[in-house]
Amino acid sequence: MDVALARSWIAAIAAAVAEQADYLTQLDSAIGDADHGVNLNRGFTAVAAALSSAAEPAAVGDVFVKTGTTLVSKVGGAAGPLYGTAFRAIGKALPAGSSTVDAAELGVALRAGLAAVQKLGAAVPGDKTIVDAYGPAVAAFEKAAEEGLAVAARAAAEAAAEGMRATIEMVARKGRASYLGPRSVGHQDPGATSTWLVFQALADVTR
Amino acid sequence: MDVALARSWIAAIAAAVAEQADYLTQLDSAIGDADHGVNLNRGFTAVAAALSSAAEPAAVGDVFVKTGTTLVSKVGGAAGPLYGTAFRAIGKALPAGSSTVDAAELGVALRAGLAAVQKLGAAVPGDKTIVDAYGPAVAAFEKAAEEGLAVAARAAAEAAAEGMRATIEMVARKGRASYLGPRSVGHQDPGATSTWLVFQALADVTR
Amino acid sequence: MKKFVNDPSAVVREALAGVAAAHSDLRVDIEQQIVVRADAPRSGKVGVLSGGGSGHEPLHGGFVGLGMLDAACPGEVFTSPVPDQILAATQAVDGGAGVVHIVKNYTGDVMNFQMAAELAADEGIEVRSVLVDDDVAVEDSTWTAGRRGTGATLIVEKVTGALAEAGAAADAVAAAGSRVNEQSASFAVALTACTTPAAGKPGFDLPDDEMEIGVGIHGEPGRRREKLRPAREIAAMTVEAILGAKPLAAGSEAIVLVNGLGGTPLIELYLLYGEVAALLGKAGLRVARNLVGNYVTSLDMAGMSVTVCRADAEILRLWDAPVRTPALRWGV
Amino acid sequence: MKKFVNDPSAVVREALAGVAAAHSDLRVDIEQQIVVRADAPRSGKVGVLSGGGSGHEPLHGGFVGLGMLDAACPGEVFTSPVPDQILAATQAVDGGAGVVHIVKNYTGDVMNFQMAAELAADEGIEVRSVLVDDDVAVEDSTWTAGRRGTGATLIVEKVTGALAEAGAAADAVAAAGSRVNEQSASFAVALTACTTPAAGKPGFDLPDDEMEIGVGIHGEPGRRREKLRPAREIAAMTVEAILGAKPLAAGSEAIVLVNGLGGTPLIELYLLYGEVAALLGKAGLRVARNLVGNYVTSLDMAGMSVTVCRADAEILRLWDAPVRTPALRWGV
Ligand SMILES: Nc1ncnc2c1ncn2[C@@H]1O[C@H](COP(=O)(O)OP(=O)(O)O)[C@@H](O)[C@H]1O
Ligand SMILES: Nc1ncnc2c1ncn2[C@@H]1O[C@H](COP(=O)(O)OP(=O)(O)O)[C@@H](O)[C@H]1O
Ligand SMILES: [Mg+2]
Ligand SMILES: [Mg+2]
Ligand SMILES: [Mg+2]
Ligand SMILES: [Mg+2]
Repeated sequence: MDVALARSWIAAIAAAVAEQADYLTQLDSAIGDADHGVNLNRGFTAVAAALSSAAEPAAVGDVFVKTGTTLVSKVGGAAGPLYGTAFRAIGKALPAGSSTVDAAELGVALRAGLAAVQKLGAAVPGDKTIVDAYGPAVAAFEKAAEEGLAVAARAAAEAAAEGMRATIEMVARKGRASYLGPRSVGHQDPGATSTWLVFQALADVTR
Repeated sequence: MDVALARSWIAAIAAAVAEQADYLTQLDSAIGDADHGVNLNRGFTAVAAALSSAAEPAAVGDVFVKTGTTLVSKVGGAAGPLYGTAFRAIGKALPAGSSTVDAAELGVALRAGLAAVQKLGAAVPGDKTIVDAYGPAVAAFEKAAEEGLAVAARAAAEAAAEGMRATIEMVARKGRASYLGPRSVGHQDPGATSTWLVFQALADVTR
Repeated sequence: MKKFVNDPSAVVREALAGVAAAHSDLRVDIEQQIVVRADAPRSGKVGVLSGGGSGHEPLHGGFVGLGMLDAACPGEVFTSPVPDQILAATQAVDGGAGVVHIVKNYTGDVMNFQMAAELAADEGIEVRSVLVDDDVAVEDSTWTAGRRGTGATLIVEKVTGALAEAGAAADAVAAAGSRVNEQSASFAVALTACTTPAAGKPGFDLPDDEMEIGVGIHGEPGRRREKLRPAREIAAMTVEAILGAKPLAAGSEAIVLVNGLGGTPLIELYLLYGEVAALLGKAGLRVARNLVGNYVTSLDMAGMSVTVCRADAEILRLWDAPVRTPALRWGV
Repeated sequence: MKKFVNDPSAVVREALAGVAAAHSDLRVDIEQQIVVRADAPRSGKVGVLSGGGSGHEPLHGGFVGLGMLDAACPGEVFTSPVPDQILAATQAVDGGAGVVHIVKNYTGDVMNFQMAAELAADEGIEVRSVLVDDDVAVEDSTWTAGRRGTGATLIVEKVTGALAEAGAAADAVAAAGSRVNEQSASFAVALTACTTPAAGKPGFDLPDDEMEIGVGIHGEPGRRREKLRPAREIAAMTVEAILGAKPLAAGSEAIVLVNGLGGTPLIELYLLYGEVAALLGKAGLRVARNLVGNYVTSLDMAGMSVTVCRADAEILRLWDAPVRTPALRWGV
């Protein structure tokens, strides 16, 4: 992955979030406060603007750090710090200054992003959160990394989708959905859904 | 009409108002504030209680004065003072102390009631108010009075019904419906409707 | 019907029980339905009394207290109080210097207060009445019931209450109230109808993309219905109606009330206030004082009214005077 | 969608423009979305700052002023503010004695305030945080996000603000806030869902004869749904939940808030207060102070919450201390 591809990934996420904003908000309406799509869309619109206005970053990691920093300062809510911290961690875990990174290096970085999310939010698998899509996605990516970026990305997207669907049956223990207790069952988690969009975007741009 | 018949009339009004309370309120909902049936029902319930608890009045006029006084102190809104004053005026216009009154005497008293309503409320025919049912009713009653109470009462009830229906096409110039201006057209006036109930009750008990 | 009530016909009395429990500096007679300042009557002080149908809370009970009303007599929901009740309140606040009745211009209110004033006169209490008819959505005419009393009632109550507190005579108190009324204009727009506890369903149906223009505070439909528009345009229409109907000369100062009708959240009222203040500024009026919130309501109606009162130095001084009531409080 | 707005995504900023126009004793930075007391920072005084998603007005902006908050940072509707914004507000109120953040316990609020506190520390500003988690409809557990912060936030803000105004140190201010939180419990019931400007339609459907029990203030569904019942029974259920969840010992004094969620008229809130006060009295609590009105809202949701705070002499003294803010004002 070079800098251009990193930027395409972020741009593809922004496009997917914009397109699916209403869907994400609707999911959040059922078990949360009806703002997840609006929040992420505001954030990624700002990210797209920040990336296109700034000079081309020299390193792949810089693209992700910039993405994360912008998300932190524009999104708010739970998703802002979580996704923001994740992208900042991904960017910082990549080899400093490298203008290209390979699939293995990206796998390490994605794992660092997951760790940052879990450190910040204290969610474990099964809590019906971002982690339930992110966790399987990273595991699948790592497993397929030696087959190259495209294959790894597709595996990650599929695993994220599966993890996302698995949240339907879960009782939420973190985030707003946890207030509903058993009533949260039967609804797909909005954050797990946006995480799937993130990995699907990676699969799309690396295809 | 003797004291017992006067009491039956008031009891019949109370029954009709109770039965039609929702209908009156619904009419008032369209061009007013949705309380006419509730107001009159509260008032006539109190009247019925007052009349049954008190000793049998000696004179017919006393029945109506008591009715009016109770309405004034229980109904509120526009209908309370108007109906209250009307019944007080009717009672006071009847020969003092008489335990029976004839149709002609009642006609004079009903006319006095109308005059009191118009003095208090300043409504003229065509304003879409109580007056539009009460006016024609009194005129018909007076005209048929020499044929006896039953005939006069039936004529009054019919004229009241016609006057009530005629309010549908009127633009309100008094009461809350006047705020709607031309939008008041097409709706039957609640007060004219309750006035019809009053005269229909008289026809029913004198039949 | 979605309301926190027990028995629809007991709502007013049960709410008064809550007022009594909440405010130890008010005297509440639940049977008579009157709310009185604990220290009333004050000898030599003009009593200021207001009342009307319930459903407009905090008007009027929420404005009873030091520097504002001496008593309120709430009728049933949307139904004016009855003469006996008004008389009882009048007697409760009569300190020998006369009592001022503040009456919103509705047929029922006018007649019931009129009858009560006559009863009070029989008891030797002098009553002055201030009629409030500020709603310019309704055309003024001697052939009709005339304009309704709405938002300006609050300003009339504040100014008369302050003047009475300062020891003015009944005539002066009433005159100041009438002056505020003449110099005030209001206009309201609703997004939904309200539901009275007794009726149990909304007074009218309003499609999801329409609004009622020129509504009152009793759930009645407005003068006309239009497609919903952005807040900015609604504010402009409202300000235009107000400035078009009454000569609120450019260059003068104003007290402005952006009032919610009960179901509209404060965030929207502030947004509207921003628009209204900008428009009034452009028209050359200086907003000297303002109030943004739910003060003169219509049960759960989503909607708002704007009231503009041209204010001279005396009115501003009386507006600023100390007030301590459940719903309005400053300076003490 | 029936709202007085222009552009759904500009609601918060446009409402802040209205706040700026309405309140000359507040400094409003519309771009940064912060509301600050005009006299901040005061040298040597602990700054008290709160914030959270918008849509709960008057919380928090309406509580900025003498004796309460030094600043508020409202996020987008139902979305916690972002770290930069919180940092800017923190810097604006830092008088050198440290700043206390009042944070409602939501994942987003906690994380964003935490990040802001770290940024502030980098700038040499000492931040103490008070976490508010009073909503006993949610079970407390270390495995979950825990209890939500709702009505008690107002009491925490009032008490900490008064203590800071009196010159107390940051640790003492934060400790008092935490004590109020520990001694407070809230519970809410909704009759309708609310509609965010961005979503444009109600968050959930609630049949005409049902209510949501144990709702929060973000339009989320509650713990369970039941048939609508008389106000008296709803009050009983609420008081039972509150007294069952926290040891608010009989014989003690309490501050009680009967709070509207935005779409419930005051007449119903007073009716409920009457019921609640009677029930608490029976349980042996003395209601020393009360507040009835729309203070911690959820946009246009019809519903109510009850908050009971066990209050000792110090808390009552701080509650009674002078406050001058748009939404709460006494003693000055
Ligand atoms: N502690 C947590 N760890 C991981 N993800 C979380 C956590 N709390 C919430 N989330 C995710 O955040 C999503 C909600 O994001 P969003 O709606 O933007 O924020 P908010 O809940 O503040 O409104 C949830 O669907 C969930 O996936
Ligand atoms: N000035 C008036 N003269 C005669 N009848 C009137 C007048 N004003 C109103 N009414 C009658 O009163 C009726 C409404 O009564 P009601 O609903 O009980 O009182 P309110 O209008 O105060 O709510 C109207 O339908 C009308 O017939
Ligand atoms: Mg959300
Ligand atoms: Mg009516
Ligand atoms: Mg009425
Ligand atoms: Mg949110």
